[in-house]
Amino acid sequence: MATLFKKDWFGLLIVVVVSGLAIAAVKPAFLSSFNLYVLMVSTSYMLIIALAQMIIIAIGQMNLSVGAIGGLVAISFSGLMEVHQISVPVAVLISLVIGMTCGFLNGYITAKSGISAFIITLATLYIFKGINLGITEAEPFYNIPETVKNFGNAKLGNTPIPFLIVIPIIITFLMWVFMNRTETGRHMLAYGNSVQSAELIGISSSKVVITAHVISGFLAATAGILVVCRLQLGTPNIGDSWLLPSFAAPVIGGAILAGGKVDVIATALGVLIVVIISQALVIFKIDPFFVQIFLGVMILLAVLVNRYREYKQEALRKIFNSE
Amino acid sequence: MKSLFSIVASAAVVLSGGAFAGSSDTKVALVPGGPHPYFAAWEKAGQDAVKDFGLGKADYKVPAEWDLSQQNELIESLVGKGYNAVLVFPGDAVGTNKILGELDDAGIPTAALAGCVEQPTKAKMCFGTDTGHSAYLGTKQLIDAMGGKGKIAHFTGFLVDPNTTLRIKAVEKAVEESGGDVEIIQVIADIDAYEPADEKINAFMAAQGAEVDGIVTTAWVPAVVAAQALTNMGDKRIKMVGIDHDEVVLEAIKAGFVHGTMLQNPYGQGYIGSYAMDKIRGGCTFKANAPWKSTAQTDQFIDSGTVFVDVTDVDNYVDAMRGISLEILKTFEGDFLDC
Amino acid sequence: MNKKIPNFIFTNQFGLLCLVLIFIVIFSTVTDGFTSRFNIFALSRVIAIDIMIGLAMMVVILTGGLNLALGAIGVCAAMFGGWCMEVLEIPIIPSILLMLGMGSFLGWINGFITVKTGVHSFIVTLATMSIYFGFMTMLTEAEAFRRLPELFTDFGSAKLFNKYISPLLLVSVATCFVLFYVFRFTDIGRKLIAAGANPEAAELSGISVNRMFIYCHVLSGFLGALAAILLTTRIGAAIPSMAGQLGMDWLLPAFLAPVIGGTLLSGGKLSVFGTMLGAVLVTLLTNGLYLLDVGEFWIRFFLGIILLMAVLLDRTREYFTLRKVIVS
Amino acid sequence: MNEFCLEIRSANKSFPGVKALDQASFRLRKGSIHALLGENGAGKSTLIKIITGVHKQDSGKLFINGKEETLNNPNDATKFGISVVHQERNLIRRFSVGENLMLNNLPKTPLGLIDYDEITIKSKKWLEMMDLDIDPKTVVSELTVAKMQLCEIAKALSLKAKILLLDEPTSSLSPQESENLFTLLKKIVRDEGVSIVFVSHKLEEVFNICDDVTVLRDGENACTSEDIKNLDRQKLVRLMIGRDEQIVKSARKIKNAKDTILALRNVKTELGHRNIDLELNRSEIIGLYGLVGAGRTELMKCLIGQDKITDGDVIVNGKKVTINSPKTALEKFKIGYISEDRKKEGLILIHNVLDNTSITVWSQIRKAFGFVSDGMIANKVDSYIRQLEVKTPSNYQLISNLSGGNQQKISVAKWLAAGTDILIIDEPTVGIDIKTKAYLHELIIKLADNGTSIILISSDMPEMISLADKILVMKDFQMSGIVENDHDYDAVSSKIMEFIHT
Repeated sequence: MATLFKKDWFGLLIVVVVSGLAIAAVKPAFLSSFNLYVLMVSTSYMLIIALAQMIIIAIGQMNLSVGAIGGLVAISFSGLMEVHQISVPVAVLISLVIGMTCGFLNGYITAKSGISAFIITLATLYIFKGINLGITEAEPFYNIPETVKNFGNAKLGNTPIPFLIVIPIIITFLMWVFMNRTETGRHMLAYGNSVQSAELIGISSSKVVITAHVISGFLAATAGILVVCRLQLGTPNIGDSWLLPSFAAPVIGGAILAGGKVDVIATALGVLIVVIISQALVIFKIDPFFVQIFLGVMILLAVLVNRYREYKQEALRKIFNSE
Repeated sequence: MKSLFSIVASAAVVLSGGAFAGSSDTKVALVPGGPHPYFAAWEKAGQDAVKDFGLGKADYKVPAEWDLSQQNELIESLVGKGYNAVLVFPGDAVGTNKILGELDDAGIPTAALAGCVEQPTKAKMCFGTDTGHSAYLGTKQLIDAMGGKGKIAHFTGFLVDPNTTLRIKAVEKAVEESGGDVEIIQVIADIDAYEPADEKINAFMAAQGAEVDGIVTTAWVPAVVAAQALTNMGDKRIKMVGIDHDEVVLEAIKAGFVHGTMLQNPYGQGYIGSYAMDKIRGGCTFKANAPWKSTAQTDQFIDSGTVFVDVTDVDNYVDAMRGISLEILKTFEGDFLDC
Repeated sequence: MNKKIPNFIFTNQFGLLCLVLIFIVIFSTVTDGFTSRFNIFALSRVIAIDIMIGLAMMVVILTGGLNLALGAIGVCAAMFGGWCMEVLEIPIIPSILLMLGMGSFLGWINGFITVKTGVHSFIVTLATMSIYFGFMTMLTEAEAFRRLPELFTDFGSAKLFNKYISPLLLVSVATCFVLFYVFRFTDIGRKLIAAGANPEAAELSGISVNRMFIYCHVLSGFLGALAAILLTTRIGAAIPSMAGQLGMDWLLPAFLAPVIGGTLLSGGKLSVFGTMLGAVLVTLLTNGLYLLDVGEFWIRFFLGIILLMAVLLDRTREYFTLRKVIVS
Repeated sequence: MNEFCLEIRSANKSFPGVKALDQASFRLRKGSIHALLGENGAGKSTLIKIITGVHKQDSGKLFINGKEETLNNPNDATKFGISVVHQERNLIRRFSVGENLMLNNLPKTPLGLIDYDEITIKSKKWLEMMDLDIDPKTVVSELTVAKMQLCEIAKALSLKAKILLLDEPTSSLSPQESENLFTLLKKIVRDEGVSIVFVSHKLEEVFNICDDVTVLRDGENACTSEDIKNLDRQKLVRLMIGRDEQIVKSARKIKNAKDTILALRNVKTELGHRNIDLELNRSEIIGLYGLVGAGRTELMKCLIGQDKITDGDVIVNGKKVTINSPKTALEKFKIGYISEDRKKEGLILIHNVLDNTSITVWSQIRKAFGFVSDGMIANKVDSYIRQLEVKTPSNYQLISNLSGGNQQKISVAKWLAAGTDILIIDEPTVGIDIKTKAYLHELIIKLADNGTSIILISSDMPEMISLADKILVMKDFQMSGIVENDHDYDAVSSKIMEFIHT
């Protein structure tokens, strides 16, 4: 039990359950099957977006271009199908490759130049978004094949579970395995913990950085495709609003921006909290002017709580050490 | 490399453009607020105006972002380049006035297109949609469709856009006029991006879907997302009135999930706007007794036509809009101008 | 002995200056209208505001941090000033002081939270960006203040030097000189730089690093408010959307100018005039690209490429030359 | 028999401003324990980094088992069975002990995933071998410094190293732990055929376990792979410092023996110090001796207000005071602290000589509106830069381009410029060449003679004994004893060791 309390995700799980129950107590419709469906749909792509940022946070960097990659992939995906009549699986494949290429560029330039990823991805954010607008001239692609649309709307049998969330759940699981059970994943966290130590151990920094960015690009691309499935159109604006939630969820999940500490499950719960909160704001008809403030306060609270926990642990360690 | 290519290409465009130049030296710039599909029709409208009225140029120039400063920067560079008439969708109903004033000082006539700037202004006219009125009419249509009673929700765009406040108020006004049988149960704003719009509108549907009888949307993105949501849900009970001509909305009307949409007339705006600019540059002035309309923002308003389209006329809305445009054009000079 | 070596040629600023001059020559020969009075005047005004925004971000980058809330602070200050002038009818000068005070105060909040919690300023300002902007829209209901005193708004359209230059540019350039003086020739400026370069060493050398970091955030808020004042006189009204949604539209110029100008993202090295030249270069290029008709939709793409090229070139230059001047 | 498993021939390596290795050679016999000795800055670390593939030599050859090889990165070295325990902690603090031990060679399940059970089992084996009673699942950040050190050694062993480099492995171990380690080392040399390169300052240890000795001095070989039987302590020291071990018999006399300038009474700190008493007289040099992790630096940081003193009295010039920041310490009480970590805490590497030297005096010399010009600064600090004979092309040279010795001079100069009454000097000669070291020693004595009171932290016993007037020994964040220093090396050092090992 004591070890459970130590886990980042345990407290968050309690927050999710308690807030869910509290909302349901006041508004029973919250647990209606349709609402659960909506909740899961929103969670689906948000989850991937958060993971795309999380893996970069894991190595102690930031990726501002997550949304731009998602947007570029979204319009490529829909454009390939509409303009070039490419079949869905091939379009998915090409789109994922585009996303990974974008990620590779981010990673390669960052690793080879040694310039902060913040600046590199700020630049590529404008480059990717520029290509997006240059191609589309701000016009959405509408002719999404029925199969894609159906995929975006389908549910698993008679359950309220959207088909759309299946892939994110699988990816989340794979990401958990990756970060916790594979050598590359552990090396990334080691690198995030201490670049110097990692290099002395013999971990190749450019390999770690590039891999992380490629995965981030892949995830951003997946999110872009999912959003197209969901919205049933490929609009150039996709991705514009991802930046804030992409950081909010991992940070609420206890990630440390300096790197080396991320938790896939806690990040997923962070996504759930963000989604539940934005739903609650709609359900309780909170003054729309208030929504912004609320989100900001949430982020601040989350980091303060994490900070406090760490401070406590550090204090414990000091006492333990001196005795 | 790419830039070089673009430069060469654009040089070619400039040259060929020069060859087609008509009798007039009017060079109109049509500047939207930012990249948005709504304005796409302006490009064709400008080209048609050059052909039909013999303008020097009428080019569609889009700011890279929805940002007042970017728009100002673009307009300034266009003037630097020799454009001598500017039609602009105001980046801000108030904030755009300053640059319009400065253009006027430089002898460049301007007009607000599609949306208005607030008076006092140096813009020669506002030719476009009365955003408040359109929202009002849309709500009226919705209330009619709901049989005069029920609960409605209003989805709209960025709160920082003053038009949003106008729209919220207009919807409230229409509801008040219904005499208490209609009630606004929720306003959701700030959803001009697709993902949050999808999240919030669907959350709303889940929580209030059973209670709500009608939805009015007064911004592009919410209209698209709400139409999509209703289509996905297969819900024909809830009546919805959208805005603009996004294909998703039009399809939903055809399929019966959306009652109708408030169409604006972007083509007509660009076409007639360019024409008017040429006339003004040619020495015409607006008549003292021109049949201006008045809106909350300005009393030099000319309606470019707001049309409510439902399932009966959704297929030929383009013709309908063209008809309106020609109608306005026919009487424009006689009604408004002293030449 | 100990004479300063004149190695200006190897500095980032010299490279920038050359680039600026080269582009001026290119644009004035290739495009029509670049050198027109109207265009130069318009450029001077845009440059003025971009310089100010760049400086505001620069002083926080000095600490190795970021200020994402810069735009939100600017808008809050502008709206507050609009309210003072229009509703409370406070005269112009006190109103301007109040706006600057408001900006400084919001900057102080950022600095205070950052220092006291030890949380990275990226996250802190990400949150306060939302909070400031939210409060602003809530309190103003997104209504603009447009009946500002004429004297105030006329300043933004005034033309000097044979109608070529906006007085706004003079304000910005003057601010550059003041900041240059502060960072180069005062103890506090030197302490700010030292604290940013190596907080531990600075702290152990008797500098109160926390206080210095808070000063930087306050200064950032102050300069952000100053940028907002310039922008307000130029727009002629205080409007909630003047820096875009959440004030994020300021972020690109805010980062471009200092980064291109040679300010170190990890902190401890800045260049006031580099930032100025960075802002000039970016504005010049945007303007030139518009004039060249590369297609407005591609502008962002080119800005991104330019930023990338600038940082990569700077990295290369750094590789080949030793840096010797900290403030320049 | 005399087969060399590792050989380096005439290696050269330069860093900006420093020639770290000059024709250095080194031969390691298979199955031997080889001491690599030299003073700080003599090039040992550089040589180790070349052997482990972190750096590449500028010229010279490297042979492994008689074959010439090139090591491009640490992975290459690992492949040849070379593994190292660095002075710096290289454990991933948020990972478990077991995972850290296995990080280079994580056991995997048939699916290619990491097998944590296997990690626990395997790492347990190594921990037991080291007599370490640690659950492999413990997170490293929860360990004590000494245990972290042992884990690092366990980790190196776990890599099945054939050549093991230990860089000061006992610096933070208790004698018992050290003994255990030596037993273990001898065992693995005997049983596993491992060869060990052993770096240490403690000559007793060298004579205890090593077979061969290589000594570096200023990057050159003072001796190459000598059999230890041919050497005695005195010879060794002569090789290391180029002259006989000289204990400076300081003729200093403390003028005002009872003039207490600083006193700590029963002080307790938030970092865990307890019952700390200390008395410093004017013009006195007191030394703080102790093992790494004894809490010396930490105590001084509490004193200058970096961390909090939670209980007890701090008395400066007879008055009870509270010092809540280094700023107060400097400006109000004229206490300065020269950090042991020059690069991290002492200097601002990206700034120039002038700015670094003057950082402490800006507030003093500013004029109206805070005006401080380069000229004013140069006026104030130039004399110190010259007095300390700092070798720099100009005052505008970046600190990062100076040699270690000159950097250290700058970090001393800035406190001289500040005019402090009490100067805390933390490990002043780590990584400093011998000449500068001697110079700094003279300087410290001169400072004290001129009225500055000095607290000297040093792990260098000869340095401590030659400089300090009295030596306070610390252990586990407590004072364990005071030794009046009569500069008799053997007597004093054995007294000190007694206090440490009780």
